[in-house]
Amino acid sequence: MTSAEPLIQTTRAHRVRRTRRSRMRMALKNAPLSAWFGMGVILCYVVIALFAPLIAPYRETQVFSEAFAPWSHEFTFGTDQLGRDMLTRLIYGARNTIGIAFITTTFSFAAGMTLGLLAAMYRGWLDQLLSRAVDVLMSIPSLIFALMLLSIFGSSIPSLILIIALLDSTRVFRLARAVGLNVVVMEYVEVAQLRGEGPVWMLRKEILPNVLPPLIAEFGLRFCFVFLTIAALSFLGVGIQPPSADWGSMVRENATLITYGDVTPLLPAGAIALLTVAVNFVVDWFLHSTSGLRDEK
Amino acid sequence: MRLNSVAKTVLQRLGLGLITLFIVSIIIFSAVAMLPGDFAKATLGQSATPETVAALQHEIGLDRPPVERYFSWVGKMLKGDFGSSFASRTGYRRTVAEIIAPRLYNTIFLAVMTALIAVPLALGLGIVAALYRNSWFDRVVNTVTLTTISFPEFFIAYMLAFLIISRDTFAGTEFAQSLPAWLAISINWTLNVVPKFPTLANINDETPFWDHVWRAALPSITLTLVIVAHMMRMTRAAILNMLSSPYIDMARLKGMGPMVVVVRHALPNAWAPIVTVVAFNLAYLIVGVVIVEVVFVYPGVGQLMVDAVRSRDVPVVQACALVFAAAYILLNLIADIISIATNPRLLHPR
Amino acid sequence: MSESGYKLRIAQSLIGRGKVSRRDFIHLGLAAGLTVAASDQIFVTVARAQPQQGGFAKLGMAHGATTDSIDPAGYPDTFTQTAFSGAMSNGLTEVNAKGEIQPDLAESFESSNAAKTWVFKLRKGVTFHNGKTVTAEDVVTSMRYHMGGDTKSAAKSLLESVSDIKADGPETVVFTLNSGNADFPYIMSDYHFVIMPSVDGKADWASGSRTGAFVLENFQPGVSAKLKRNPNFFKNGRPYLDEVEFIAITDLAARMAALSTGEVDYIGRADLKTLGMLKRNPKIEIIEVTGYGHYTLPMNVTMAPFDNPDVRMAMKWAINRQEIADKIFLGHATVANDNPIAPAIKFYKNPVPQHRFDPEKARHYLKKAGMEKLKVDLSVADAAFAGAVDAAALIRETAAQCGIEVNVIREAEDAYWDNIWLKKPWCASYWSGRATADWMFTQAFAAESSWNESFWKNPRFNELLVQARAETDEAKRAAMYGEMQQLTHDDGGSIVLVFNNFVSAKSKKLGHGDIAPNWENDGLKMAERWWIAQA
Amino acid sequence: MKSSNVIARERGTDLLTVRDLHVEGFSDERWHPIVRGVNVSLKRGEVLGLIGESGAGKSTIGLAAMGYAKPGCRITQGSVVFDGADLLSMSEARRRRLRGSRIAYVAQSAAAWFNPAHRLLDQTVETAVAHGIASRGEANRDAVELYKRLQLPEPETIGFRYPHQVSGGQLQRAMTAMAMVCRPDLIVFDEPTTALDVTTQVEVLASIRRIVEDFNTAAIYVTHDLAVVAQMADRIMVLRHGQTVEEAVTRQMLAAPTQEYTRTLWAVRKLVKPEIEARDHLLTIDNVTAAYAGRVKVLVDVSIKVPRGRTVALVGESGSGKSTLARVVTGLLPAISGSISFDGQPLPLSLKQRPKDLLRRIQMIYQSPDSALNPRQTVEDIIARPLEFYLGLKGEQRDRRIGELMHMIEMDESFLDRLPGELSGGQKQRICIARAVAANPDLIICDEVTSALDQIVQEEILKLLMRLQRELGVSYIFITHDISTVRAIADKVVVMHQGKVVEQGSKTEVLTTPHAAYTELLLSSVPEMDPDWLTQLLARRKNRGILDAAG
Repeated sequence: MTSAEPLIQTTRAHRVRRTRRSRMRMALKNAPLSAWFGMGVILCYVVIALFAPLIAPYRETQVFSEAFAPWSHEFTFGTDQLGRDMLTRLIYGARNTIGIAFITTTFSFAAGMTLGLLAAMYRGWLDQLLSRAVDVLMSIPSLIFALMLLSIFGSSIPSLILIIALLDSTRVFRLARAVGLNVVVMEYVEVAQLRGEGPVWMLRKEILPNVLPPLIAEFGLRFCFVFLTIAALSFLGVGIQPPSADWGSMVRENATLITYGDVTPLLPAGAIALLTVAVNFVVDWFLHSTSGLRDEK
Repeated sequence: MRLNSVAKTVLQRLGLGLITLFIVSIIIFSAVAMLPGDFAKATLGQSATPETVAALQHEIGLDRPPVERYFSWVGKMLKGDFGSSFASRTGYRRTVAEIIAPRLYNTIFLAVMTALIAVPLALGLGIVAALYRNSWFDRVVNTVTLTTISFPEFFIAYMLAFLIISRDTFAGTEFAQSLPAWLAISINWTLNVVPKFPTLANINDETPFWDHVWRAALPSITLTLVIVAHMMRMTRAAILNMLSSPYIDMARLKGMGPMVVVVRHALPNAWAPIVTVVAFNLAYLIVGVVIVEVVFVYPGVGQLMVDAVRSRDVPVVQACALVFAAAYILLNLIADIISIATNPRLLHPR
Repeated sequence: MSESGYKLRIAQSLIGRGKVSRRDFIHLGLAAGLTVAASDQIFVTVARAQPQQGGFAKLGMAHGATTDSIDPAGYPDTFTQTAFSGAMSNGLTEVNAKGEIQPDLAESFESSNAAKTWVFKLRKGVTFHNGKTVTAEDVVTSMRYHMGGDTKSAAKSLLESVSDIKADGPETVVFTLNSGNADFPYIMSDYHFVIMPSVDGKADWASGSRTGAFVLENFQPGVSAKLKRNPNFFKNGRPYLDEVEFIAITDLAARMAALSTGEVDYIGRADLKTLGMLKRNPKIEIIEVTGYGHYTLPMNVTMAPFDNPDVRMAMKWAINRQEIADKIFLGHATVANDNPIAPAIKFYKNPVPQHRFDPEKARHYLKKAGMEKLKVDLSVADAAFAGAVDAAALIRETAAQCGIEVNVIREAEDAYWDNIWLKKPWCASYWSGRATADWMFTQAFAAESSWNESFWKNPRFNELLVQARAETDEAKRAAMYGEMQQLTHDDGGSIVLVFNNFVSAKSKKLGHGDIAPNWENDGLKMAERWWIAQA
Repeated sequence: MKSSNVIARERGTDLLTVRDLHVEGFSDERWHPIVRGVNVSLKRGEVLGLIGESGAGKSTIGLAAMGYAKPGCRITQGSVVFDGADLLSMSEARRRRLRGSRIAYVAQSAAAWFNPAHRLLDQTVETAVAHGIASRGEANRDAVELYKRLQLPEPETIGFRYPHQVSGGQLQRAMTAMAMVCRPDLIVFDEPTTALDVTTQVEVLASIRRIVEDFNTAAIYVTHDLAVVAQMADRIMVLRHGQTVEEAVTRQMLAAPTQEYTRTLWAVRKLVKPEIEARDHLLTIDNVTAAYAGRVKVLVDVSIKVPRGRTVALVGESGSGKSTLARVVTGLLPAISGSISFDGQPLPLSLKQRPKDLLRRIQMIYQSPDSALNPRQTVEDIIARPLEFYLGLKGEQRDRRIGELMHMIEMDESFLDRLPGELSGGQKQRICIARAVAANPDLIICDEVTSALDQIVQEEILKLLMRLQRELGVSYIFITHDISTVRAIADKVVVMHQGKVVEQGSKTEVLTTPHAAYTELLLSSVPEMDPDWLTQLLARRKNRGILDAAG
């Protein structure tokens, strides 16, 4: 008792109100250079996506007389095959691509995470059923399956989003279940169980916050891979409705130019690559700082 | 006793695998049935007339109800008969087995060839990156591999093709002429160091072995670039994870050098996650290479399946899907068995 | 002309037959007062221009699928057409480089009874690859293969007007038609109508034994087909090549790269986007031929708003054809004028006025139809033709300036012809073209045709169509076809955007004569007609 | 080499001299000092005991003596001179040659420090073979010899087993053999017996002491347990916050510590609670048998009565079934047979069948507060939840009650917005107690609640629990393996062994006049502060032949 008292006094003297915000600020202060770079890039992308109409020099579908115009003062990155300003398309592409990728990833995580955590929590037949269903889905070649589903339901943006989300959610399920299994054996979950908490509380308050770090990291990666899936699908002939610009399709449309050393297709491809690298930098740092993975010491 | 429990697991997994295959076949069959059009309409295309479509449908049995067709297919499957392609005609039978067999060989050939390059490369890079983590080597390898996976595969393939074309054409480009002479010459020299790999990998069953290897070089390099990043990052993470284990400190305290620590002490315990990710990537090499096959005109199963889906050639689609699913299941099973075999806790229970 | 000059000319003519070596020729040139370089130059130029015997060519085709077969009921695309119809087989007639019809397996043909009866005389002593002699019986069974209720042939409709075929002796075949058709020999040149041996009264296609310049050696569906020279080919001196391999390269970039790196000697359907860059390669040559093929946007005239001719006219003025030709086809197309008959075809007459992008006229016709604004759906997919989606995007922009809002719907490529074409009110379509005006009109514009894609039923047009078919007076026929072309232009439901050019590319080491415009790949006959220049 | 050592020892020079050692550790993106200017000197054949609470830097000093800093740590200053050469300034390759061959290490938890992928023998001889000291065959024979000396069972074949196939005590001895295989001059023992049960600990201590004496090896013995260090060390150094508090010869240190801090460490052992008789029983466990799904029974026919407002101590070694009994009482593992009654009413065996109010009345506190507190919830969230969930408290009422609870566990309200990761071990355990108390329970099951804590903190927690019992009249089932804890808090003692109750009765009864042989073994194995305790115990046991029976 006596020895506890001075301890309290010292902590009171140093007391700082530790809110979520102040914790975040602390973490940010200590972020390494790569993470800052990553966050800067992501921020730029988000700003560009949100304010595309204000930033872009022309309208998204505006056609000029000269197709494949060279880089010039008027058209910073030249024009595309129809004479649309490349820079404008890239800027609007950010909006469409990031929007679609974000919605898709959100859907796949909402579904995969909920089911994965439920499976981890309840085990038994529910786990068996879901795990086997995921096995089945994963054993079907996903690209070809997506192609078939898109042919059945038509390649509109909503069905594109839902189908990619469905196929992606299988991996999320596996990850969520695996991480969830590590968390459900923790004693604080047992405490909640002993207290008599219901499933919603268990999932939302006890398990979810503790499985988030690796899942958020995965979110970053999956988010980037959606672009690649869209590019691959447009390679096979199904993709986003024109005249909307999206990077995946833009890479595909101009890809043949690269065999002659024309840099045009590098622009959208580079935009994707830069974002992927940026997201990964942030993810690495995030994982490191929440030590969900003991990647670096 | 121990072997029995491992064998039991394997048998159980095989059983589950068969059920999975069965469900996959139902899903694929239904999906093809739901696709607009059928084989007859797809082959006749723009020139289809109702009568010719009906005649073709009748010949290949498409006029029967789908459920009946599915069960007759299952019945034949159980007898080991994959059936014939819809492209067969009277007097000209093309069995699914004879269509798939050479392509499956090609697919496996490419997968094995790529794996032989990619797996040692990924493990080596992963180990070295883990050993010298946060060094410039680690950072460069990480960023480069990340960049390669963030480009679409076909894009990487085209860039490789560009390199090959540039061997001959670089000197003549305006770009080359705008460079200082020494630079242009050295770039040209560098380009010519690259072997002139064929950009067409159109092998057939008469292609000799080494020619096959030669022709499959570019597809293999493309796929290597695509999968190395994933495997390398996983190897690095798994080893780093192990490096924080007490027994690694122990090995160091026993005076072991860094290479011995990683190879003898960390790696044997990291096999399970590494093997899992390798199996995942091998499965990808068999199942997911459609695009590379198309770009390099490599006759593999992926392209066959896409073709078959386009022409609604149900027996071929079914067989391809089953081959893929079986490959996926088997590879995962093998990965699990290796995980058990490399883990004394599972192999030698108390 | 000096004696040495005369010898030189003789020698030049011998180069082509491979009878004069380069060295000998240079000696002759020196004797005639030429320098070594100059005579070598002549040798090379001449050698290229003259057919040479021997050699092996690899031909990259833009198509090819694993479902391909040598069955002539199919032949869905250029791979099967060029390899199995063009190289391996012959029909009764063929179209030459000038677009004229000429006998092929037939020696001659003539019509009687107002073009209702056609008599084809076969060449004598032609054998199939298996050694069997070609008889009239083989021709009859080969044709019947595409006829009747249970045929699966895609060419069935072409023979719908044939009421009877019979053999008249071993070398004569008589076709009887329901109605007169002066262009019937053109129909016989269709790539489906290859002559196969008759076995037990049935056409035997599966053996692959045909009459063509090449014999099938190895065929891997969707990959490649290898053929070797038919030593018993009936055309003297042909083919020039010893061996050809057709390689399916469906990916554009892969095709271009394969030609650039010398993996193949020829590619069909070159990538227009990178054509300029390909041209820079000194070893490569571009081949461009204006064909009969054309891209259309059929409007269903039985549905609103296209049932109003003024709306149709407004649409025709609201499209910038030149821009489409320039941007979608990068100039490798000829602007059309809502007339499906290509300039190269006999009886072609350009209707007036030329439809071009004119917002004033479009608004005028729209107003005439009683509308201020118009909103229409346009269903497209690149399955209709490569670039259809992009073309629709351009149309959307130009039509907007005329008060017409075009809502572009990208449809699934799979089953496009089944679900969209002939189903949606306005969509995109492609015709590979027909060799005669009658053929084209009969299939795509005749009231009763099941492929009348705009459901256009103009009484005057249909009346003229029947009359012109049986009319043997050239001048009268020309007048009738002229009027019909004007009718489709003014009243028809099909917007014909452009005629496509066949753009292919080849290595300079391949030699060839004039290129036929009727189909791609030199009228599908490139294997038979082309050679490897020695130089 | 051996002969030169002998000469050196006769001259009485120092084998190891550590001067002004500073070590820093990296955490929260910053370097923090762990060791601040410590000096150590060690003669050949001498054993130095390092003692202190967790965070005192004793393990770090042990490793630094080998010239080693764990990943994430760095030695910033000082010198470590071993046999005349400074380990810190020599090349990595030279340092590596010394490690394993002349300086060896024995770790706390052998299960984690042995590589699970290799057989024991391979790991034992690895150093000898790698450093070229012996051939593989010689090393193998020597290892078997060492196994024998360390009294491992089946010494010929035990080397072919994998670490997971061997018990903790055996592993700890195998690790000693591994350290000995090169006959090093110095071994660093880092809490080698802390993770073991008391009965096993005695045997391992005896083995270690014997072999160190036999080979005349110098040793640094790191531990937090005074009684243990008293048996092993010639000299003791007390550490706190990375600095030396005092250093003296063992007997002198035990008899007359000069520093206040040392005295508080010594005093901990003296807390004893007077025993109070029970009036009536809150919980009655009758003939309960339990098993985990499909496996062998872990509890057989257990009957225990828990008096109201009193503390029952459940004593036994790991695997004795005491934690399983806790799970049975909470309903997490429903008993297969038998019955439990609570406050006169039959208690449903399964958790799912118990109403909320019944759940409220039985609470549990775990051994490791790290895993018992959700790392993503603030202290306020954690304590408030039972208030909201069971009692439906809201707003001001809830806040007031939280304040009371915080006061009760002697913590300031400023801790309310902290996350568990920002608290010390003792503070976390207090939060766990507050969470349990918040439900106003009648019974709290305490599962080894103090064993993860330092001794001073342990005492505070025990005092807190006793005060709460006085104030709230709550009953405790106190699961522990530590006899001194039993002395400190129990009214009644239940001794368990292999799933059965061996003996139960009042504390005095069980502790002073044990009836069962097992209880006696257990009690006699608890180390005492007397430096001669181990020697005397071994002599006594040898006479009675107990050691052989238990080994």
